[in-house]
Amino acid sequence: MTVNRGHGSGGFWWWLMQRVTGILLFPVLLLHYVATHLQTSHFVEYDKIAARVATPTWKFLNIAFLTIVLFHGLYGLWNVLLDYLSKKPALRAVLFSLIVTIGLALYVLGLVTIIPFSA
Amino acid sequence: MEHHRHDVVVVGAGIAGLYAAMKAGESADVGVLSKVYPTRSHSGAAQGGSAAALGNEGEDSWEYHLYDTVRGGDFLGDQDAQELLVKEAIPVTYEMEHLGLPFSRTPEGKIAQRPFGGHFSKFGKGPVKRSCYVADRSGHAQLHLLYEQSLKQGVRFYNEFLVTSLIIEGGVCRGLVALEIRTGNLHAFWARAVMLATGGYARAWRVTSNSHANTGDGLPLVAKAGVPLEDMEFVQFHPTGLYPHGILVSEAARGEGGYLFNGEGVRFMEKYAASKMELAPRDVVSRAEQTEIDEGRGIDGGEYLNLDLTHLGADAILERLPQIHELVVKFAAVDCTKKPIPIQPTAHYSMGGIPTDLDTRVLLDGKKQVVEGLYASGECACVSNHGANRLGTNSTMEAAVFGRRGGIAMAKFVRGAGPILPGDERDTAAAEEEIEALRSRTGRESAKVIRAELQASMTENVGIFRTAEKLQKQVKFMQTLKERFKEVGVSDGSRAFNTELTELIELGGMLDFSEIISVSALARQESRGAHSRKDYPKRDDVQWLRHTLAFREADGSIRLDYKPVVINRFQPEERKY
Amino acid sequence: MMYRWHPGYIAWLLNRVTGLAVTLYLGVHIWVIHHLGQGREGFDHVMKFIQSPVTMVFELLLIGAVLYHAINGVRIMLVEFAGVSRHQKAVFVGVLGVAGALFLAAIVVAIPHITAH
Amino acid sequence: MERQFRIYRYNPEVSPTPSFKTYTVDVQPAWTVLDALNAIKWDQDGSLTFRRSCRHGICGSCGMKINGKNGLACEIQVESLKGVITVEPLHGFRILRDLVTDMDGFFAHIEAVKPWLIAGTPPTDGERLQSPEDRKQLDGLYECILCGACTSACPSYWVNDDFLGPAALLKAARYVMDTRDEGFAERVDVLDSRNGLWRCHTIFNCVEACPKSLNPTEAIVKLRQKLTALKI
Ligand SMILES: Cc1cc2nc3c(=O)[nH]c(=O)nc-3n(C[C@H](O)[C@H](O)[C@H](O)COP(=O)(O)OP(=O)(O)OC[C@H]3O[C@@H](n4cnc5c(N)ncnc54)[C@H](O)[C@@H]3O)c2cc1C
Ligand code: HEM
Ligand code: SF4
Ligand code: F3S
Ligand code: FES
Repeated sequence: MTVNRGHGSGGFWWWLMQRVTGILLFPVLLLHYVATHLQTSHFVEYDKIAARVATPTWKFLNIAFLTIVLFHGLYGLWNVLLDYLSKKPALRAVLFSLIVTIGLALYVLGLVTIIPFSA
Repeated sequence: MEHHRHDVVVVGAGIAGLYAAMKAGESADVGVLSKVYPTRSHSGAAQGGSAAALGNEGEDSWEYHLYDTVRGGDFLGDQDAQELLVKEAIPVTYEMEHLGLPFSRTPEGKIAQRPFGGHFSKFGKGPVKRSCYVADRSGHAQLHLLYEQSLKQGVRFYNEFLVTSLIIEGGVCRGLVALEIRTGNLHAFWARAVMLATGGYARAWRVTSNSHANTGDGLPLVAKAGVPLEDMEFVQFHPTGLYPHGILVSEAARGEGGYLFNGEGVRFMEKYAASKMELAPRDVVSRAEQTEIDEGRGIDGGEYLNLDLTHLGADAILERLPQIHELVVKFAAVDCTKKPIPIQPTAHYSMGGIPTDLDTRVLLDGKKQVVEGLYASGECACVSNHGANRLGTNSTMEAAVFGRRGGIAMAKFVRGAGPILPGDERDTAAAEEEIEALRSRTGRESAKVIRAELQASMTENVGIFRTAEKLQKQVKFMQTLKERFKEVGVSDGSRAFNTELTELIELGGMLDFSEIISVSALARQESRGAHSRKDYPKRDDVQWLRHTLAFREADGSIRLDYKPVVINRFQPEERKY
Repeated sequence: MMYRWHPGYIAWLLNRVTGLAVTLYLGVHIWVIHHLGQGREGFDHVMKFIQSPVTMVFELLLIGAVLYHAINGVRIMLVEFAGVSRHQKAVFVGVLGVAGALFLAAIVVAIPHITAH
Repeated sequence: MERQFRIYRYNPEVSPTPSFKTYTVDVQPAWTVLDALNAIKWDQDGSLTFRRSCRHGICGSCGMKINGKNGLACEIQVESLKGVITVEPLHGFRILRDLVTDMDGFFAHIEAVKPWLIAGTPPTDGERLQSPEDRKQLDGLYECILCGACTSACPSYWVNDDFLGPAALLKAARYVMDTRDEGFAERVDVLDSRNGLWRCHTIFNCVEACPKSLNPTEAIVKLRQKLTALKI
């Protein structure tokens, strides 16, 4: 009986990064919520957030947030899929590319929103 | 039929079989067949440990160990084999430690040792700690270790294969036929060396400490080939079977200081073995118990006595006897830190078996002539380490020492022997026919009823105390049972996992060797070790200081022969504890 | 397939569901916020569309999900690094307690936002 | 006392679909579920198939699902169960017949973690020393009887039987935590692989299921900590 060990794919660093990003998400998420939802009145409107988002500090924070949360969420998704894909290497490859593509697309979308933004 | 070839084929994956496989596997191609997954073998139930005179906890030497073994066996053991056992026990224990056995440890980090019944220092004079243990899961730990080591050696396992016959032609063992339980198909195995390590047979009794698998399958296989069975009348009854299941409460409970009480609240061992008390050898304690029970001094006049540990304190019990504690809670709903454990004697160990020489080669005439390529070790074999009564912790050690010796001997033998003689369907036709005939039986007798009657009658007539009258009755009754066995039908028509069929094969074997046990016991007109005749209460060294050899003749009858005991160190003396 | 309901299993199921739900939201969220780049008009148009009481309630649930997932994430790490695996059931009760309390607080904060619509 | 047993029956030679069959058994005091199964097999239905050997909870043969909980049939007192007693094979493994499952994959996974001591040359004149405290590290690990109850209960294993599973990982810990062992680096390859440690999501079903009260999750977590220490 041979054992499918899924050689060469490691997993340690990914697992660790999932923990690290999870911890980092704590302050970042808190800041994000407080700033967007508690500091503003009832409606989220362009005027209320645009001024803040345009500052360099917030640009940096938002990029960090984007990076961390995308990694954490999409790696989480991939980790869920891995549970089901041990015997389907082809599908695994396809889905991996798909997740990476979606991740990159969302990352770029986020970056082009954040970086050039001026109020 | 599928055919397989290996240099060495081992039947049985207990401590004996696996030690042999692991050792032979160092240089030979080895296959192991077992009717249960290796780690399900009965060796895993051994709790108390294995004896070796390491002297880690007080003075000890192999000479003391030898003396105890000789005397414990009531001088019927072959002293050359016994000497090998006690000497090699020491390096074998270290070898198991080196392989990774998780021994319990002394404060200095050495292998911990505990006292056990029948083991003493200074030639029977002082106490000793000799049993090397892994808490009270010693056999479990050894069994898993040896299985894992065999995997490491690349041994090939055939799990859930039931061996149904050996192929022996012209005094040479060429291979065997086995039923693959999972599919119901028969397989032929061809080898240069075959080892039987099929374990004990106490399942032939009603109250037993043995697993369901301990049906002594190896014995009828060799008896059929004309090999005698040695000293079969010597069956050990362990003093502390949990009432009413018979499940074993390890002797470690007494080794750690447990007391036995009768229904009158008396530590009755005072009467039977005043100096060693609860730590006298098993035959002595079991007889004492049975006498107490027979004379109406059981607890509430019943069939059991009390084993009391409470004075040891809860901490010590939980630390050193955790499994016993758990077992007693689960099977008797008793918390042994607070209340005594109800116990009774239970059929436990078979001293006799397949006669072998010191290299575990099976002896065709029981004396000198070997069956080429056939080996046996562990509880199914009889190099006569235990004589008339085995000391606790000597049997797992025997399985290890002689399994190991056998493994080494086989590896050496196959290097020198010619090629594996390939066989074909002609060689296996008889074996196949036999199984197919069993499979398609339609009789109306019930296997369960026959098994139950066998177990009840063996307990009644071939139990702790025996008489000519009872034994004669049993010999007769065996004929009836064997006749009725022919009328047992198989209701399950499926091939895969037909356990009705496998149980039937096992039952046939049990009837076979039970008859041999009864005949051997009837003939031996003396009391020695575990064989206790009410009509011959004394040991008789003039007549009976010799081994029984029981041959199954071609016509089905049993012929008895005898051979002398090897006595080269300790002359027989009175056995008192 | 199912084994038995018990804290560890429930914790994992909820963790997985909330994690995936929030990830799904994240994708949508990035796309929505991307409208910031289209200036006031585009952004407020989208926001109007999104900020109905129904979506607000939905967002509240989302906060609950994030809260559970985050606090349970701490539980997972306590199990993995602080050796609390023998007390995981108690820790799970703690997670529900803390997450529940924070969620209540979030609801209190959110109600005026929702009713304002 | 009469008790009813509702037992999972499956025999591909007879019918491709499994079914349940109910038997009434006159249960004697102190009987375990295994005693009742034996009684059914011997008195009512010789075709009922299950594994058993030691009959006192040490060999791991009789792992099955009894009233929805994994356990050893030979250890569970019938008296402790309520109502009709449902007996099923362990989930997650291929069922061969009735209560008998295919354990080959399970054992192959045990083998995959290199369950043997990997260490340098031992002393020639005696044992390696190991302090009682160091030896204690192995408590809760070496007792595993390989019954499969834990792996059978693991949701991660249900969807992926390539996952090593809690029993094999516990076995790995048995050697990794041994102070005499020097083979951790050799085992990293299999532990830190796609179907190794990372397929465990600390669900604790294994702990719930283990009839020997072992804690595979704790073992897994210890392996992760070891690996973390090694890598960082
Ligand atoms: C409850 C209990 C506690 C004990 N405690 C101790 C102790 O503390 N110390 C001590 O020294 N001794 C103890 N003993 C005795 C000791 O455990 C046994 O004598 C010893 O383990 C026997 O080992 P073995 O390898 O010969 O056989 P086993 O371990 O019984 O193995 C037999 C093997 O043969 C296989 N087999 C049998 N028939 C067939 C067949 N037809 N085809 C294929 N395979 C077959 C089985 O599958 C199994 O693998 C105890 C015994 C019992 C019952
Ligand atoms: C403080 C915040 C967070 C912490 C502490 C945290 C922690 C964790 C941890 C430890 C895991 C691993 C679970 C496991 O291995 O079983 C995990 C998984 C996951 N997380 Fe988070 N997380 C946080 C926020 C988020 C956010 C914001 C998202 C969504 C974008 C998210 C999405 C996921 C997903 C999809 C998984 C995989 C779920 C699974 O494997 O079952 N997490 N999280
Ligand atoms: S860890 Fe427990 S449940 Fe799992 S195989 Fe070992 S004894 Fe059985
Ligand atoms: S149930 Fe499975 S997921 Fe992990 S904690 Fe146990 S192995
Ligand atoms: S029969 Fe051995 S564990 Fe149940």
